[in-house]
Amino acid sequence: MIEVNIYNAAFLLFSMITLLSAIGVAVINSLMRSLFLLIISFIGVASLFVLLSADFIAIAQLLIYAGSISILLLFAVMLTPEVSINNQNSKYFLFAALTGILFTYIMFLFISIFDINQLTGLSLDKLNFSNTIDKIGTLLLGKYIIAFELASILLLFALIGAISIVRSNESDFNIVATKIKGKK
Amino acid sequence: MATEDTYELNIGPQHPSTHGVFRIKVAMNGETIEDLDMIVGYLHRSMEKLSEERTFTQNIPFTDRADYLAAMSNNLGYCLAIEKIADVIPPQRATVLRVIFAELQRIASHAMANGTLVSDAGAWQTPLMYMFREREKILDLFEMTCGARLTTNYMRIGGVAFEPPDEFYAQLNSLLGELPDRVDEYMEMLSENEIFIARTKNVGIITPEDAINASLSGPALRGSGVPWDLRKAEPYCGYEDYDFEIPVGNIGDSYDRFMVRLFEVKESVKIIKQALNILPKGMHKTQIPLALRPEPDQVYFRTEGPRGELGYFVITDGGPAPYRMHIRAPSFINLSLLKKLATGSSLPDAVVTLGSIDIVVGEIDR
Amino acid sequence: MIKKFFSNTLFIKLSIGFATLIFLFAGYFISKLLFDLSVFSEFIFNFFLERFSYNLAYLASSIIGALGIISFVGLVLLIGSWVERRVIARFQIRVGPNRVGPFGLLQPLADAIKLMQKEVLVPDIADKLLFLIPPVAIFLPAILAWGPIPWGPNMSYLDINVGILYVFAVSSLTVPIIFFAGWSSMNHYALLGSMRTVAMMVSYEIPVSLSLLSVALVTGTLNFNEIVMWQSNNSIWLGLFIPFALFTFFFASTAEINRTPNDIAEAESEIVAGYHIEYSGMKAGLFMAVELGNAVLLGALISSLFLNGWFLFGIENLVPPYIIFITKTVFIYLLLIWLRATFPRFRLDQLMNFAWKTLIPASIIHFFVVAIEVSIISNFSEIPYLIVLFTVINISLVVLLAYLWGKIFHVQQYQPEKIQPRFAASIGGLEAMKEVSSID
Amino acid sequence: MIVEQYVRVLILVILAIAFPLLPLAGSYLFSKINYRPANSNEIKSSIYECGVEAADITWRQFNAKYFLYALGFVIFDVEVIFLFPWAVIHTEQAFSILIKVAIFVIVLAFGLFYAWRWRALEWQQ
Repeated sequence: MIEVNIYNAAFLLFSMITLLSAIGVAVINSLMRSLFLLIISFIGVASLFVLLSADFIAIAQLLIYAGSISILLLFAVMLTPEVSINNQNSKYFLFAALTGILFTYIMFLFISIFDINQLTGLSLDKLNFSNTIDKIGTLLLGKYIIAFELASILLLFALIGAISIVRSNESDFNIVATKIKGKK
Repeated sequence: MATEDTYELNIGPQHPSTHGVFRIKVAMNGETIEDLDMIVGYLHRSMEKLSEERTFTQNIPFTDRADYLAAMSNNLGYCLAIEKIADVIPPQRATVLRVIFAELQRIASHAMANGTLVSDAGAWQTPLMYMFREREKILDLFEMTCGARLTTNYMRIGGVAFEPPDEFYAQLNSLLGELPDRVDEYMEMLSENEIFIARTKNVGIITPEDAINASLSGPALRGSGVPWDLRKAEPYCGYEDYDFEIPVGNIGDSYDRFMVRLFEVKESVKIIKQALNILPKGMHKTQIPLALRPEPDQVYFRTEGPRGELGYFVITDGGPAPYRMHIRAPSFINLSLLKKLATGSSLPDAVVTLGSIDIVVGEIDR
Repeated sequence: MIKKFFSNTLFIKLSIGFATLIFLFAGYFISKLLFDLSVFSEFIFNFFLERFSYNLAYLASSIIGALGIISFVGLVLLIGSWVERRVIARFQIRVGPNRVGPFGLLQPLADAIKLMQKEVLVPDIADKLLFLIPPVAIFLPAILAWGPIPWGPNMSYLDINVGILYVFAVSSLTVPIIFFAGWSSMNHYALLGSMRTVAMMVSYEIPVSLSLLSVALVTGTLNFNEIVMWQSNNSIWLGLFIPFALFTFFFASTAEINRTPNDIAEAESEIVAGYHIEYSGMKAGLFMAVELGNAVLLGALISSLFLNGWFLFGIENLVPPYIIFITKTVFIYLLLIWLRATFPRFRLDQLMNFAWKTLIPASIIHFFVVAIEVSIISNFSEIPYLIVLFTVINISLVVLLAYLWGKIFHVQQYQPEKIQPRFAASIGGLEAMKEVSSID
Repeated sequence: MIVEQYVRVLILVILAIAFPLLPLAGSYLFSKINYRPANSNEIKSSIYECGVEAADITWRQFNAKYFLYALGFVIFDVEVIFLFPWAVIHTEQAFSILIKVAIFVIVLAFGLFYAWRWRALEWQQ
């Protein structure tokens, strides 16, 4: 049974914000609006991290997802000529919905193993994390140094890949003209 | 005009950097201007046609309003044209006074042009305000002489309208004393300012051949390195007696045009100082008949206005009004090169180029 | 006689002097009384703790603190716009607003009322929902970033260990908000403005983060309080120890907050007003207000990160520390106004090139240098004055590099001895030109 | 207690949203007391394009160039997030840790160099 306390209430609030805006991202026609909701959903995830006392991860979530990935998506949306304002539902909608439901079911299976009170950070908070960033730093440069170095190579490949794609397809990206009337 | 890749954008008529109601329709690709169309006529007042209905004297106020930033120079050009066609010879004192006022007007106009150019480059109006400080003093001098600051209506056919008051000379001398220092101040503030150089250097380059082919004149032509100034080439008002030099630019970019204007201010100060020394006593105006009726003839008289060759083409049919009057407006002709300059450049560069050409819409549309 | 005495200017001067003295005394006593503003929240906290639970007491004291921050920001917005207009007017040989209230002090209030009166126009083709959110949402980063800033010994609202990153993350939310403001207007100029903003802010966030990384490297913490205490303990200002980080942070932040010389997002001579061109009335006012608030926020950040916060050579024991902190903040703000009154603006491509080709590589090299220095300092801590030595080295290096950079690039690109116009020897168009010049 | 501090952030969020809503509410009240005109018409509610009718529909497409810049930004942002934990613990560590970080950064600096080399950093308007 869910304990009635302020942590659980906050957890419910933030998870509702996250989930509702995430659903909005999927169903809303205007790509820009769904992008806006996506940012809100990222912020909701960040606040869920905060509830887990993982403030560094929360900040990283905010910075990388809400601050940078969303910019990347903004430009990606701006590259699509016509759909940005009136995005028709895809014919794969049913398939996507089924996948989503399946994934949700799997998630529930996992979650049911845990006690929900443990997920809300109450138990973690009792451990009294005072400083997460030191531990992360020590681990990242000690035990997980390989992952740390591999991350840089991954990022390098992403950059090089993007450069080569843009360079080879530079003309293809530019040709799509935009001739849609406004809503007027 | 707009193709597949581009979109159409109106810059003007109500835009902060078109210097008046002037419209540029551009086809942009991102921030690059691919093509542009200049649309003028928003300030058209049918000046040339109206002047066929007024007497020669009554037409002088029209010329104030053509180039409203350089009313004195326009007055001068018109009066000289009419004097040539009607064989009126102004007294020597009037000629020297005309030189003084025309050069003052040149300083005021250049201050305005350079100030707005820096504003176009993005300065938060401070250089403009500094340059307005000098312009204000000059306009004060105009006001105490003829009562008006902007539309002076000061020159007359056969002289000038009023004798400057006594305190005029004292104020003028103090202004002349401080102007070279001010110009040096601007040079310190702007022409060695890294950001200003980055914004204007190599922007809007006019080659000398282009400048001549497009019939440019004034600082826009001299900025390209072509030494051509009507005050030297076809002297009028006794300019051949004055000792001054013609600054020319190096490569014809916006920076050169800016610098040419600054240097011209210094040269104008030199001219005014010499004019004050040789200012003779005597009448400031000759008597001319109330209704001047020149013989049927035609004349084209050109003077060096602040923006370039300011020409008045007048045809008379023996009546009291011109049969046809045409103003060769330097802004209009200088503007014609904008399309070539701005095409392919970015929007900020086009704005700086337009600012450096220094147009006045009143003169373009007339 | 009495009437004459009262109309005497000496009397007026005397009374002004007397009033000033009284004001100073009163100010001294009030400052003694209000030396530490955290007594308020402590009082509220204890008051609630006695009567109710801890949680409620904590909540109440937090709300008091938050209200303090909000009211400070509100005050800054009101006074700041007056200060900015007056100071810029002084730079421009004008008077500035002086009609409403004494010295025009009530001008911002009058402006606010005027803006409220104005009709709110929403373009027909705008995306109305996204159009309405940005003016409100843009306040979130501007106000949230004030949270962890330390005002005094006990006066910091948020005492979190990721302080710097928190400010950085929160302020990065500005970018999408500005983009939505521009995009939803469905205006070419607005879209150009928001494109420029996003491209520029995105590029300049990297130098900002790299300079903050240097700060974290030196101090070994991300907590604002500890950073200020580190500077005080080592009796060195970070701005002196790592001047390049200070410069990078300052310059890149001017790009982040759209201040001259990097205010290309709303370059009025090019794209009229940029991303907020379609906003009218109070909504436009909110955008302007947030810009001003960001400028003051930058001052607060610089003064706590690089200028030792509320410490000032022991004066913090005499004057309330928050007064010292605010003074430093205002100093930086005045510096920003000075910049705004002086410089033209860069072009977008110049700014982008500067960010990616100069600032980012230089910042990467810089933080390596700082890391080596910090390693040396921490490994040879028995050597005294090592930190002073490195301060001198860093400052001289930055000065040397700036000199060399200016010397090399300036001469190569602009050639100052050749840029001045020549004087023509003869008049006669192209032919004469070919005679007198090297161009042909 | 970490969460406790972020309750304060939440309070600040609420106040930060309320703060700009106050003048907007004032603006709304002015419309309610019939003090100001509220008769919008087609010309008023058209977009501003220097006083003439908009020449073209709003451009809704960016150059792919922008995407590259955004990607570079994301990559360096992630890099910085990785580096901050290191920066915090750096003073307590020996020189050896510097080499580990140096490898990380040099790999990414190579990315920057590569982008420079292939003129991906040339900003074309």
